[in-house]
Amino acid sequence: MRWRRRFLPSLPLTLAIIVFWLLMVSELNAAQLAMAALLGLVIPLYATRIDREFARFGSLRPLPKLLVVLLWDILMSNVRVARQVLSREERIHSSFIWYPLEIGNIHGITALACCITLTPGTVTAALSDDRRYLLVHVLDLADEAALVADIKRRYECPLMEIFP
Amino acid sequence: MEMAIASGIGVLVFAGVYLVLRARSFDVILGLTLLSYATNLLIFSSGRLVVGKPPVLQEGMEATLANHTDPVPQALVLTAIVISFAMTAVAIVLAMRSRADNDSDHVDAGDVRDGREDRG
Amino acid sequence: MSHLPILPILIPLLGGALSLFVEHRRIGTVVQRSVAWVFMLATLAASILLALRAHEGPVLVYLLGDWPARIGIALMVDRLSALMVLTTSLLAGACLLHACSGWDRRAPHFHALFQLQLMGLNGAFLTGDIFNLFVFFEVMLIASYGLLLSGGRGVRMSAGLHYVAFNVAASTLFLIALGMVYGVFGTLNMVEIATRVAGIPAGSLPLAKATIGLLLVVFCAKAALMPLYLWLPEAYTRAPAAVAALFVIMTKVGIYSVLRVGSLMLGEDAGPLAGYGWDWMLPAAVAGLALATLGVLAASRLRVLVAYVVLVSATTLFIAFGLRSAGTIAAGLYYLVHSTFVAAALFLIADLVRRGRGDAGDVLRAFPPAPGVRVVAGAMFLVGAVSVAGLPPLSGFIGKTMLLQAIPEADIRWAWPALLGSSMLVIVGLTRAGTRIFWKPVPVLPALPDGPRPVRGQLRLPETIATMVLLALGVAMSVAPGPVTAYTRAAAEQLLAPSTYIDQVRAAMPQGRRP
Amino acid sequence: MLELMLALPFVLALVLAILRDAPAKAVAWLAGLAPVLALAVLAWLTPAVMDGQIPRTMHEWLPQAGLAFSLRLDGLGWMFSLMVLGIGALVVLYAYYYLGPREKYRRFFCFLLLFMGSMLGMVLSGNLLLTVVFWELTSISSFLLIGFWFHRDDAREGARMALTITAAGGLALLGGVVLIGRVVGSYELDAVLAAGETIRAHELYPWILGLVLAGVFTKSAQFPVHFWLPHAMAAPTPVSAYLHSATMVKAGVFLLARLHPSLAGTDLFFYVVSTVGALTLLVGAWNAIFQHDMKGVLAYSTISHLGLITLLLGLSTPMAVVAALFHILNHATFKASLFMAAGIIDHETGTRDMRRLGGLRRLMPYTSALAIIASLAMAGIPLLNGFLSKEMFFAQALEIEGHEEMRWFVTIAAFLFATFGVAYSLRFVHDTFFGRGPRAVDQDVHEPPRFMQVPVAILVVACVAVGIAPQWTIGPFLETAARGVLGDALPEYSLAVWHGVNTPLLMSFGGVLCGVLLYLGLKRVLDLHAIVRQSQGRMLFHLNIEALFRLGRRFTHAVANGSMQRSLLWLVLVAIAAGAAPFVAAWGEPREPVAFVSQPMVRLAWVLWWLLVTCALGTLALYRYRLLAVLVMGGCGLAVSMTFVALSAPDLALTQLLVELVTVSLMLLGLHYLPKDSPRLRSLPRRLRDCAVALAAGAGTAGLAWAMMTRPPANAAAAEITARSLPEAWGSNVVNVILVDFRGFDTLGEITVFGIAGLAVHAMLRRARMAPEKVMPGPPIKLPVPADLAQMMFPLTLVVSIFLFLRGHNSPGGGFIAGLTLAVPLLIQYVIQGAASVETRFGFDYIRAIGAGLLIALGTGAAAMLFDRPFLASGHYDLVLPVLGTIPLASAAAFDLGVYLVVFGSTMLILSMMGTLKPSKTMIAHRGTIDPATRSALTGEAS
Amino acid sequence: MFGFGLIETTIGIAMYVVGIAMLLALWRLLRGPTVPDRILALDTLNVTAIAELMLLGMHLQSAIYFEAALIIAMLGFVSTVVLSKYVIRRDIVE
Amino acid sequence: MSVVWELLLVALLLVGSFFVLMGGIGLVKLSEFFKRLHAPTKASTLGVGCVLTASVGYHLFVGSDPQPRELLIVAFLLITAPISAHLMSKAALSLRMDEWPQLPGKSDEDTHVPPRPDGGDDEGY
Ligand code: NA
Ligand code: NA
Repeated sequence: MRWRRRFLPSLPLTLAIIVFWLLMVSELNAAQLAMAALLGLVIPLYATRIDREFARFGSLRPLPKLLVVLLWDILMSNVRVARQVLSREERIHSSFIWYPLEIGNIHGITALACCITLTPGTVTAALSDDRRYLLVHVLDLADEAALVADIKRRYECPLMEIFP
Repeated sequence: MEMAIASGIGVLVFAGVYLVLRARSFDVILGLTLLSYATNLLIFSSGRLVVGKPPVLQEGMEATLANHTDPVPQALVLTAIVISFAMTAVAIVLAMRSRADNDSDHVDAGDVRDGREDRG
Repeated sequence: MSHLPILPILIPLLGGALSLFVEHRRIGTVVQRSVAWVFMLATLAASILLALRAHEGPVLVYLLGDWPARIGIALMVDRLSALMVLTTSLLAGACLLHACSGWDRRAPHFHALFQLQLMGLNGAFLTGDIFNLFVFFEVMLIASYGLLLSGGRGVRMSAGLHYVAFNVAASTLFLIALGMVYGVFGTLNMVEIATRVAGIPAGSLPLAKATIGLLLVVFCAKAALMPLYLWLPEAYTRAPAAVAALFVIMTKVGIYSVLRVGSLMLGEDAGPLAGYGWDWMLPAAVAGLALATLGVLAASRLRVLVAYVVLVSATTLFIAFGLRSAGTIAAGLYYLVHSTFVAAALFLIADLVRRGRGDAGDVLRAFPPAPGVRVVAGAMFLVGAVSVAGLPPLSGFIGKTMLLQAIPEADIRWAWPALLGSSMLVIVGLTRAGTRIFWKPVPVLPALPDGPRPVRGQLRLPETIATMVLLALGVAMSVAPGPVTAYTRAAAEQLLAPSTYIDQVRAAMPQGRRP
Repeated sequence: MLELMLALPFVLALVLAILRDAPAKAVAWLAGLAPVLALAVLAWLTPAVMDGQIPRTMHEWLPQAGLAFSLRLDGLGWMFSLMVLGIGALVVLYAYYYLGPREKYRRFFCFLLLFMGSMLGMVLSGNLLLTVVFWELTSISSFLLIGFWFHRDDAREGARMALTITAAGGLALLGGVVLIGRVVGSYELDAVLAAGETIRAHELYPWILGLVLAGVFTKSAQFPVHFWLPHAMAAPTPVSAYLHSATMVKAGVFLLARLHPSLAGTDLFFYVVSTVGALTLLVGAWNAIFQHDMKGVLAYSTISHLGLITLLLGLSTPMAVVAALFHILNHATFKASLFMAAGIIDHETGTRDMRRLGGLRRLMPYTSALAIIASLAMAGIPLLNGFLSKEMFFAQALEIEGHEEMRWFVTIAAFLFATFGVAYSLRFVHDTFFGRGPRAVDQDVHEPPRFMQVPVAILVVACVAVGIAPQWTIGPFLETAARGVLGDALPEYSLAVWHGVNTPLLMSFGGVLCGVLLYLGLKRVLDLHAIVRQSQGRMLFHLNIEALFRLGRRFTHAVANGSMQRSLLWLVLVAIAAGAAPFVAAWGEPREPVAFVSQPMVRLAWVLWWLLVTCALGTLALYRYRLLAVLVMGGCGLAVSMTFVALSAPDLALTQLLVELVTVSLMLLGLHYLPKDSPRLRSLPRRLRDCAVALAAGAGTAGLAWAMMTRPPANAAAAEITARSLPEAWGSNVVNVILVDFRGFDTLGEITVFGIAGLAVHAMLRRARMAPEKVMPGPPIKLPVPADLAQMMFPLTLVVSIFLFLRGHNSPGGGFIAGLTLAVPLLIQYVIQGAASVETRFGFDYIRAIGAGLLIALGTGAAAMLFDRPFLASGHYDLVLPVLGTIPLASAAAFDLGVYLVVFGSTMLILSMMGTLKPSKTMIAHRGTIDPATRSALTGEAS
Repeated sequence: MFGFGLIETTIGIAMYVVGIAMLLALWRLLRGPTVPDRILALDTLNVTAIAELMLLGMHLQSAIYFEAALIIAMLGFVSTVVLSKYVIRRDIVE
Repeated sequence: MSVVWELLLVALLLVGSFFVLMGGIGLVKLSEFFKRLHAPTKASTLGVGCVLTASVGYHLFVGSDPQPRELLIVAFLLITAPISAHLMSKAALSLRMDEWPQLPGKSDEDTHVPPRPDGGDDEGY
């Protein structure tokens, strides 16, 4: 384990790098595989110098569902936002809300913030100093409690499983 | 297309020269940056304008200028971009230092402080 | 094959790169200076060999990357190039010696910047490709910014801003001209351009003229020809002594480029472009000479005065080269070499004075230098002033006499009054400066509390030797001018026969490739 | 032998310069050795010269310019050598006693010997250019001698004045000599003297004459540039005795005599030279009467006598020339002795002011006697040498033929010369040696040391001897000298005291009588002592010189006031002119239509055009609000990059984009330390002017670009490069191949530039303490969410960077782009995490990276040299490995690695230096923190 | 090359549409009124430029424009970050 | 190329460019910064995403670039978009402190969350 920590600090990163490389070079052969593996081994060692901590995954099981939900949400809310943009502006009631966080892992918070931002209609504006609240700007706020609950259910809960 | 590029160069030079003639170091640097855009476009256009024929050779395509645009001006522009970038960096730092040391960002701060904005 | 032509570029580059590795506090000055000197001397040796080789006659062509000159970059070394490189190396040696009296420790990266500046200068003189010339111009310039600003503060920074901004603007213009050159001629090799100039179709003639006109404007700006000289005095006077002395060669790069372009692209064989632009340069040179001379009179500080002396010599060179006869060019080249050494020496002397007079600096007012400095600095100033003013028996006189002799009958009526009158006024200015600085009594009473205070200036051996070396080079040129004048004469003839030059360059073939 | 003679003074001057701490006596002995030994050499050569031979010697100096070190000793040279060395020896003796115990003997004698050598060189020179060399050397060394007491204002001023005027004359002489060289084809004196006819007949003759005479007149203090001579009297008296009686001022007339055979004999020569001589003679003599300084009288009298000599040479008859030479000798003897006497008096009484002196004949009878005799010689009293030459002058004046008006003029001038001469001599004698005792001189006045009087005595004895028995004493010398000028045209003349009663004799007596009457009359009518005569020449000179300096100052300040704005304006103007001139000149000429097919607009070109133009103009409109300008300019950068993409230049687009990003970052980093806004420029004309200039520049550039693009391209070289790129340079991205192979040398220079930029920035900021313009109070902010994301990006960008690097040779990318691709994400880390946290974890020696990059690039290029191929010749090797297959290894890739390192190192060095500046506390306190009231002004907010 | 040019026509239309979006962003860039608005506009310009580049790549049937789009996507936000940081703190690198 | 694929690509392109345009329109039309912030960040993401997907398909079938490399662009966009949005809103917030909502459960004194970089004693700038 210690050996792995030392020479392979983050398996996800290594894998990501290998995939990245192979995607980029657009060819799949022994030489490129060797190169990808080499980079996958070397770069994380180097990146540890920048990274404070690598993300440790808990369970990856909720991930596929989360991605699908997210994709769907992006699609749907895009349509909604498009409608709002095209409609008269007076009907839009935008507002800030403080979203109370339950997730404590910083990577989880980041992922949640990403999800919120990527989903149209909401954008994370800030994280409170104690990391317990996210400031979210909502383009068209109907029901604050419902929105908070929605986010919690759709994103935060799966994320808490992924980033324990 | 030629007219568009030429007029674009002209507008960049116009804005750049006007800014270069200003009295404050930062404005001059802005002007020089705009001028470098114009310069890059001009050198680039010395190879004439060709759409969709990048000078990257591909198999099955003969390596002639019929299939590829003139690569030389591109190489020149690359060098020019790098060099003007280096110069801009030095100029910015120099402007900072000059401002810090002479307590004015007037381009002629060092010798004359007669309060007039422009002496050129 | 002989790699001699490229050595004056590569040696300083290597020196500069290595300097970066030895410039640590733990390593110490001795090692840094040793590295600097090893490469300096190697460059000097290469320059001497190169000059000897170039003097044999044929143009030395070095095809970089073994590509034919028309598609790659070629170094083309004729007598003129080699002469300039040798001059640069000799000057740089003295400047380095001067800097080793202490400035090199106060200016971060001095040795690296110095070597790279040398690389830029040599590259500019040796290259035969006009875009490569631009690149080396930039190497030279940015190294000069570094040398000017490293370790500096205060007014030097604002002077530096002026210098940098002006040069960046001029470089932008250079690039525009280069774009035009490629667009019009389809090549960047100067010899290739020269072969295409004559055949330019009538419809493209104004365009070609504008292109070369812009090039000349750039070179004249670097050479500080009127009215593009306004940047020079401040920059040169604010630079540290060793750097200011080295800068003297920088205006010469512009002049060299004018000569080169003039010889190849505006020479006898240039068809409709023959002689284009020169008609304007002569009046500009005369007007510039007048203004520079007035500047010598107006100078309120010794270094400003020397900066204007540099301008006087630059404009004198433009007159010499503008007349475009073998005699004037030969005389001009002699004058160029001489004025480089002497003006550099004067900058070093001015610095000595500045240090030796404490708070009074080099301001031209009655305040004596420290006694320790006075005699040596005064004697050196006398030699330098006599030299630069064109008084016998030193090099300035020989240069000026040869120039007067060579000026064609038709041009005597304006060129002679200009040259002689300017000499006259320069003498007046130098005399005033010299008497004010060196001929003031040491005050018996202690200075006023708020007035400038004299200091116990002491001579540092390296800087004294450096100054003396420069002056000695000038004196040597006057005692035995024969070899130098023979060389410059041959160089001038080579310049006036561009077709030979072109043929020799075009005959150079790659070794390991098909041509 | 001639070389030896000439070398002696210089060698001994050098010896003196080297000898430190030598006692005064030894110095004087050494100095005296020079003229004495040289005189011995001269004596050795004398028989030959007397025989009419001309000893010669010649060494090459600069044959191309006709400059040779040739010496010749003819009669004229011999006479002057004798004078220079003889009086020189006496002056050395005299000076040893004259100089005070605290004077710098070594320097004085060193300068004196230098001068002696220069003078000797001039009279011996057999090459006109060499003459000019020594001529100017006399100017320089006399400058040093006149300014010997440089702590005195008058000495400095006198020295400067003398140098200014004589050096100017020297330059004119140089011009004249070069013209002579053109006409004759040689500068050798023999050739020039033989070519008199040619010169006089040449159309350049007036110019030659004018220039040479300008030299002669300035040196010999002729009217109207005579005024420097009295001011040169600030020199120590030995110097005056030497320079202003026998040597320096005689250089001019020497040259006139020297070139007499070549130049004289025309009406122009006659009129100009004699008129100037006559005017000088009158002006000098008249002014001498009104001087109060003993040396002032002597100086003006010298001017007058030089005028006489010039006049005689101008008359040009053989007899006049003889008279001139005779007078040169006579004047040298009596004037040198008078100067020395004046020096003795000054030395003993402490003053030279004749108003304060008097009655010295009682106190110093011996000196007085000598001085009185010499004065009488100066006045032209019979039985003294001055009388003889004056008689000859009168005779010549009366014998002028063919120029009636000149005869009258010269005769009257001669008479007045005699009259005034007697008057000032009388005043000199009377005021100094007679009358009441020294007024206001409370010194114990007595005779000087004996050896100080010896030189005076020798000279006075010579005066008397010549005056009494001229034929025996001076005859042979004069004949030798005259033969040197006139050659065989030597006239019959008799050197006798008594020629019977004739007109000249009557004129002489009349002159003496009138002089006495004049002096007495003036004394009665005027209080001579109360007259203060300002030197008009000096005033004029000063006015002129000062006007010159003022003109220089004003002009320089008006033109070259150091303003950068003006520099740039001129650059733009000249560039516009250079670009437009050929088109303006070709306006209206018939033009052939150019076959040109315009490229159709790309689909997105309109968007890009609007983007580019709007952002450029937007930057211009917003430039005062700097942040906004930077922002809007970002649009320009994007538009340019997109244009490159659209026009088949992916590499360019990448580079431009990356550089753009870094540039924006640098500008913002810099803006932290600069004011946020530019002040408003109120002057409308100024704005309009700049606008017009900018418009012209813009229109001109656009026109040039258009004209260029519509010409048929000449791209044979590009075609060849494209074709040879793959087979010979093993790369299919031709742009990259050009960068690392065809034009790899450019790239080497380019990365050098880039590396130096990093070093320069480092050097400028390393120890700089800078205050931000305004400080945001409070601790640095934390950005956990962006930080986390950015962290995730970094390894991926590293992958992209490596990809771009490796692929650069075959598709867009390459070392430069890859280097920036690595640097920019690191910049993000700096921005989001703060410099301190990045630098502690990601310690990297950027400077060494630059060095290493340069070394790698250099080494790659130089590796080719090992294979005896030129620098940067590329190599290529296919490495075949099991499993992995063929891996192409190209030297170009190694070169690109150097590029990569330099770019990365330098960019990071710049960013990290700018990001980690240490603020100066005091300056922050001075500038303060952000004030809410100014917020909108600071960012250019609309509200 | 294709049986029917529908896709090519669509690419053309899309290029115009995205171009209009770019011009709209340009308008916001110049108009402001606040600095964050302009930053936002610049960011949008970058993103639309990616779309435009990809469309161009399709239009010209070349993958050569991929790298440019990649760089914009990967690093184009740098100016956004730096400018925002400047507005927040003045001192970009703390 | 099959008609279905082509129609799919056409649809993707149309949808993509539509959303890109929506982003632009929103950016221009909406009245206040935070509203505007929504339009481009989202619409562009989806819009560009669609275009990129279309590009993958197109190149795949034309054969000019058989790899789905555009996915990398999407990946980077997904990472960078939140960073940009986050920082831009922080920038906007730092200029307009008065509009901040109060943090639940906190009193007035310590509602300054996220911590104001400047200590809260000025109105930003
Ligand atoms: Na590249
Ligand atoms: Na986004």
